[in-house]
Amino acid sequence: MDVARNLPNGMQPALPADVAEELAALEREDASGRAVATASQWKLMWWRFRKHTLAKVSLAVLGFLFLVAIFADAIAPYDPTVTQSNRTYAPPQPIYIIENGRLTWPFALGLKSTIDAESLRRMYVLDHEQRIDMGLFVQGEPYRLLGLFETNTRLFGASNGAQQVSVLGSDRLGRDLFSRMVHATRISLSIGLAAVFVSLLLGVTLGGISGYVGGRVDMVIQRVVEFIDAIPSLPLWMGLSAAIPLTWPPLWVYFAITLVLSLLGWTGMARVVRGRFLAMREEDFVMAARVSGSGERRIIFRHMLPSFVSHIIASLTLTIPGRILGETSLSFLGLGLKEPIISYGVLLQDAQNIRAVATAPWLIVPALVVVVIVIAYNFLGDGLRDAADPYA
Amino acid sequence: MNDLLLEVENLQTHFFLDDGLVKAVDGVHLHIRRGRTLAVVGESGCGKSIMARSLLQIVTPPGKIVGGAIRYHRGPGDVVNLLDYDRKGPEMRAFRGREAAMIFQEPMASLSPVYTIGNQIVESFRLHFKVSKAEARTVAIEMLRKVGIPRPEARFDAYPHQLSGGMRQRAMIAMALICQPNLLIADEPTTALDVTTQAQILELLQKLQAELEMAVVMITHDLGVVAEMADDVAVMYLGQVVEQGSVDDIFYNPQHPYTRGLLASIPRLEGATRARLAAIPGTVPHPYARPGGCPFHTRCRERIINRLDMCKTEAPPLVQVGAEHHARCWLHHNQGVELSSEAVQLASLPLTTTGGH
Amino acid sequence: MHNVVLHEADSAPNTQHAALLQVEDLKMYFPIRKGLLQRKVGEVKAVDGVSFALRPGETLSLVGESGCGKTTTGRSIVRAYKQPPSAGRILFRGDNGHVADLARLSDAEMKPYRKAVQMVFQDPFASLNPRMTVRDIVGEPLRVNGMAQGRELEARVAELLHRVKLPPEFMSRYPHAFSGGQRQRIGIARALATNPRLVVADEAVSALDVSVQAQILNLMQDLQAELGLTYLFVAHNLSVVRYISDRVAVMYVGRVVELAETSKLFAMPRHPYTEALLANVPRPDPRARRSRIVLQGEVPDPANPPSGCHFHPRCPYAKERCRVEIPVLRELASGHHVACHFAEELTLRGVDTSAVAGASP
Amino acid sequence: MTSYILRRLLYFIPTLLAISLVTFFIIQLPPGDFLTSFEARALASGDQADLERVEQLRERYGLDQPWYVQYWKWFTGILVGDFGYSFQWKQPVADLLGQRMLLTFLLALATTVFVWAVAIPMGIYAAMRKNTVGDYAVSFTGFIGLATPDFLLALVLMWVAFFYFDMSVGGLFSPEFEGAPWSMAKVWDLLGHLWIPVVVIGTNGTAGLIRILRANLLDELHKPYVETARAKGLTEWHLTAKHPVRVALNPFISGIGDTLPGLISGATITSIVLSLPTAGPLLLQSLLSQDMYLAGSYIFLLSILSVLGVLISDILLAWLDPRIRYQ
Repeated sequence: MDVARNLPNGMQPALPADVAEELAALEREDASGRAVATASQWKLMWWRFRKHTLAKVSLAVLGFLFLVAIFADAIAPYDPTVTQSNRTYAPPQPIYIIENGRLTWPFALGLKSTIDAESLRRMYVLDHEQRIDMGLFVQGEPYRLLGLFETNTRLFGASNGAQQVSVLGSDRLGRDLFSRMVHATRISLSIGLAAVFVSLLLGVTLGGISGYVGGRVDMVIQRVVEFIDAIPSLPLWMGLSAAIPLTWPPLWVYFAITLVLSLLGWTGMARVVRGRFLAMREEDFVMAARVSGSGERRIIFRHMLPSFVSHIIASLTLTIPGRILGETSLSFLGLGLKEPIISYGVLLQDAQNIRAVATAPWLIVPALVVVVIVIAYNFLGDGLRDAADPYA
Repeated sequence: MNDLLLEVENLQTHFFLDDGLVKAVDGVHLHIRRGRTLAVVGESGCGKSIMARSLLQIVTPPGKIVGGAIRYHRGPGDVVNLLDYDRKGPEMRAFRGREAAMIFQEPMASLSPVYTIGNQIVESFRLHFKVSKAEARTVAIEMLRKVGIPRPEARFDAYPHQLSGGMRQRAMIAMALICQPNLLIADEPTTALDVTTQAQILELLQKLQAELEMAVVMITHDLGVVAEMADDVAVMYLGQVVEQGSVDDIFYNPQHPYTRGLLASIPRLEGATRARLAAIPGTVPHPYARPGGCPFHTRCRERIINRLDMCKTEAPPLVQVGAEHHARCWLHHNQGVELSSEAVQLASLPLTTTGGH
Repeated sequence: MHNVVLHEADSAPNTQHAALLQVEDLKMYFPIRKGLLQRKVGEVKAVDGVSFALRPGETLSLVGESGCGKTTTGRSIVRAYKQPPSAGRILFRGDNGHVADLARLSDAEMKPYRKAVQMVFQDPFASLNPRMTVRDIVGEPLRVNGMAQGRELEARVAELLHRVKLPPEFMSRYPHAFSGGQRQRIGIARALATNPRLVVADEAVSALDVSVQAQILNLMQDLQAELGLTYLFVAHNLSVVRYISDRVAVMYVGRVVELAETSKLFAMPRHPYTEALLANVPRPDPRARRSRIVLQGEVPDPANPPSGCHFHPRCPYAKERCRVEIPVLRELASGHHVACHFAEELTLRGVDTSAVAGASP
Repeated sequence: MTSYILRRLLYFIPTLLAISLVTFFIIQLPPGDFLTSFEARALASGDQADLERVEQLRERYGLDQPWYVQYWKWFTGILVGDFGYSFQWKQPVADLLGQRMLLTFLLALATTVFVWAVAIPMGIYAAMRKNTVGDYAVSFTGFIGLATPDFLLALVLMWVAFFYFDMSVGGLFSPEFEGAPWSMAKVWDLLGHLWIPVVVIGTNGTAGLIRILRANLLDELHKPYVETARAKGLTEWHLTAKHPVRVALNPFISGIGDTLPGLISGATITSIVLSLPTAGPLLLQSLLSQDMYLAGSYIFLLSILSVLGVLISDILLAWLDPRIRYQ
């Protein structure tokens, strides 16, 4: 039948040259020639992340909110600090795009207000006679775009600058709630990021030292971490915030609150970094780098850090919502940011008692945005965490 | 022959993964006989472990048994197809542990870390037999003694992490054999152990098999272990059995080029030092990129030497090459080079065995 | 720098060469720390007084079961640990004939020797940084040692890949694109990048499938012949060792118990442990089934080894003396070293090394 | 085991000291001297009794001495049950806090029971039915719970109760029981009020624990020992409940340490919104009015409670997991 079959075990005939060549070619085929072969870590992570629909949507939502925060001045139709006594607790004026069953240019209705004789409160009804056309890029009060360019073009608003439309109603001082929310986005999103950034600095430094140096230093840092973790955060936050002098300028308060929020928050990061360092120290490829003659610095920055940067980003993303909620809660209680700073927590101070919520339920709307932000960060973090280790 | 215990016919277990379909087991035929040891041998990724799990239907999603039959010969004339049973149903659960038990590669990971050895042994026994705790304990301690664990009364209450690797594997064996099953499936039972411990465990398995007269399916990649333990051998490559026969057939008269290559490439203790081994070219293909035709054709020297082009395009049938010896290779097909597609269809039919021992 | 005179490798019969590497009484202890203050409560004596010499161009294999210290010995020699060996000398003869004690060099002093002493790792998946391309992985030793960069580095990497029989166009791929065998070739290419003289192969073929294992073993033999490499081959599998080693050292719980030429050690072991090891390897030969010498017990914990001869609790020939007195490694016949009190009196069984059964020419 | 518990108890002492130091530092942070303003007010109102009390207090707590003397007097006082004096309420802190701390602790306990009772079955269900509608529903509810600030939930629940059931839901007691002595009727009344704060405070923790349990269980479900149990013939529920759940609960139990501070934090803010007679609103007031001993004692006691939580969880964990016990 065939040649090879009758040979004793292991005896292989010498191969003709062309056969040997074909075998070599076969070997080349082995390594998958797909795009995956040359895909870097980040590309693999992105491919994985893409499969996570909720995370992608969350990324888009957060991206949109950050745009709102950056261009807050242009997006807010009115100055968020202007009070109007004739619009206190004015209800939202919805924007209509359908009139008599047909699509039409967006418009809103004006408000008619009366004073209730008994309670002396202002009551509002929508005035169906007064139709206010809406417009894009309308002229409003002047402001500085990104703090640089003087302009008075606002993204949208009533076409006629003399009329006012508050799409989400007004607060107890008659300020436009929507404009205030747009500006609050700026503070609340940035304070989350800033606080996490400080935590990151502290966590990476201390966790890195702990994991890399090890021994007694590690032990001391670990005890500190355990201790901080054992203290309930909110009462401590409250205590520290209460210590911020009332006389400080708003910017200082902002930074002080950021610091308060991050002082307790770095322990999680330190744990992650330490754990990664400890695990990484034992990795064969790290040992291989050492044997190759790589110095400590190269080992840390070229081999170890790139291996867990993605994990750090993922766990950072998951801690941001906690900081945002922290700020909101503190400010809500009156211990955090205060007027004239506008954050979601400050806005929600107005909704502190059930009476206010009962008369002006729209004051709760900022809380819903907080919920959306927190959920979006959580989904995003989940997606990032799943994608963080593309080699698992 | 009435010594047939388990008959596996055209078994197919597929994994439905995000990145594609992996046909981990793709049409396997096997006969497992009472009191004998069948070794299933193959390199990583050949599907031998999945095949073993399929026998007990403990493959979990995304894996799924998609076709074939596993006939269990409970007694003369009493034959059931296990695949007719629901994977989670009571009949299948009554089969597992009682009729067929399984031991795994990594004894530390395969034992629950938070329960004592005794608790885990008794668990299986009390599930299948109505006995009191005290009785179960007595039986379990007897079993621990039988697998060679010193001071079994004390070890009954030990946790897995308090035992050495070899002792853990003995405890695993005690756990599997407590119900005196007819079939023991051992998935690489000694791979994680040292050579001297491996020898102890292999000897123990042989002794217990003779004593309990059970059939053993031994999953391994080590041809040395196969030669020591097996009566019959099935060689797997990429989800298929490419050759099967008696242990002598496989070692002294291998008929499939893969088996021959494997035998030539294993290092042996005897012989001159500083010699050269005959390697099989290339590597086992990635399961997603399974070659068409004969799955081995990309690495087969004999195909290239014999210029058999059909190997690339058409899957070879299982051909009988001896009394109880079959190989899945075109080289042995009587039509040789030219073959009609009808023959290919014939090949996918279940093989018929001739005679017996 | 500690300069030492390196004497002739005494174990080598008819040797004309001075030893490339001489390991003398090497010890590597790892502390066991516990409690709040991380106090040292004990030591794992992973390597406990190991001595051997390596001649240029030969392969010496370190063989033993888990916990015997073979891997630690290999890694200590290439100074892969952050801590230096606890005791002993690692004398290495540099290109210029200078001899340095690697055990006592600081990281900076070690740097020039990194080029000459390289290592191949066991796990082809863990030992390649998944975030670097093959170019960066193989080129790293060249870059950090300032041997090449830019286009020159690329050319050298291509040449190295060619040497380990991988197409140079694989250079821009990441490790995840390769199979185990191919990754191990990449690992070998990295080890060869700096033109080393000594390569420590730590279980370099253990994690591979048999069909691929043979490829890598053959490749390593070819490279040794082409480049005149010296191998320290660490393995647990005795049957693999036969194909590549000139000499074999058998280790048990941190100590060398027997050291001899491969054929002699296989044919006529003089230590009961070696005999048991040989007898316990399952033979791929069903007709050769025979009664094994099944040892009782298991390899002891190196943190808490038995007294005297570490092997005595499991040794079928053990006597009272073995329990109390540590046997020294002594030369029994030319080049055949054994650490057993009764080596002369015992007749031990080996394997047949004359036949060519199973091996291709 | 005993030595393990003793060792853990020993660790407790330095932690106690550290917490007291941190607390003291925090209450000392705000600028100005409480006593001075108190004195000024007393002078302005011409209240001679208050002025005398100022002198007494100054003497008793060493307020005109360096900070370490003040600290020592304060700390040693606490050890014998003297928590200092509230300037605002003109009462010893211990009298003020007594019943409020009891209610705070009760609330935390009730909430823990609620959290466990809800989270464990839901987490197991979600893991075992991974990627089914049920799993998604549980996970999504969990996410909402996690993302909703306590006060928002409290407001919404109050609003719903107010509008649809015409119920006043603030406080823990109906007005008629407010000052009444304890009786069965009062306990019953308390239970009727307790559920809203329990749900409000517990939602967040429940959501978190469901996620943790689900993730842990999914990790465990693929471990070989689960396969072993399956190969023995156990039913899926039986083998899940006996084996992986037991292991997956470990991090859960160690979570008590993290849960308790969380619950207490949540309780603080919820209590303020729902105006519960617990310690939370008192803390806020004392912080806003810089009533240092009251605020300090409160933070100190809550921290101790949390550290005790960690201690209990560690001991439980060692009891449950033999690997830790024998370390």
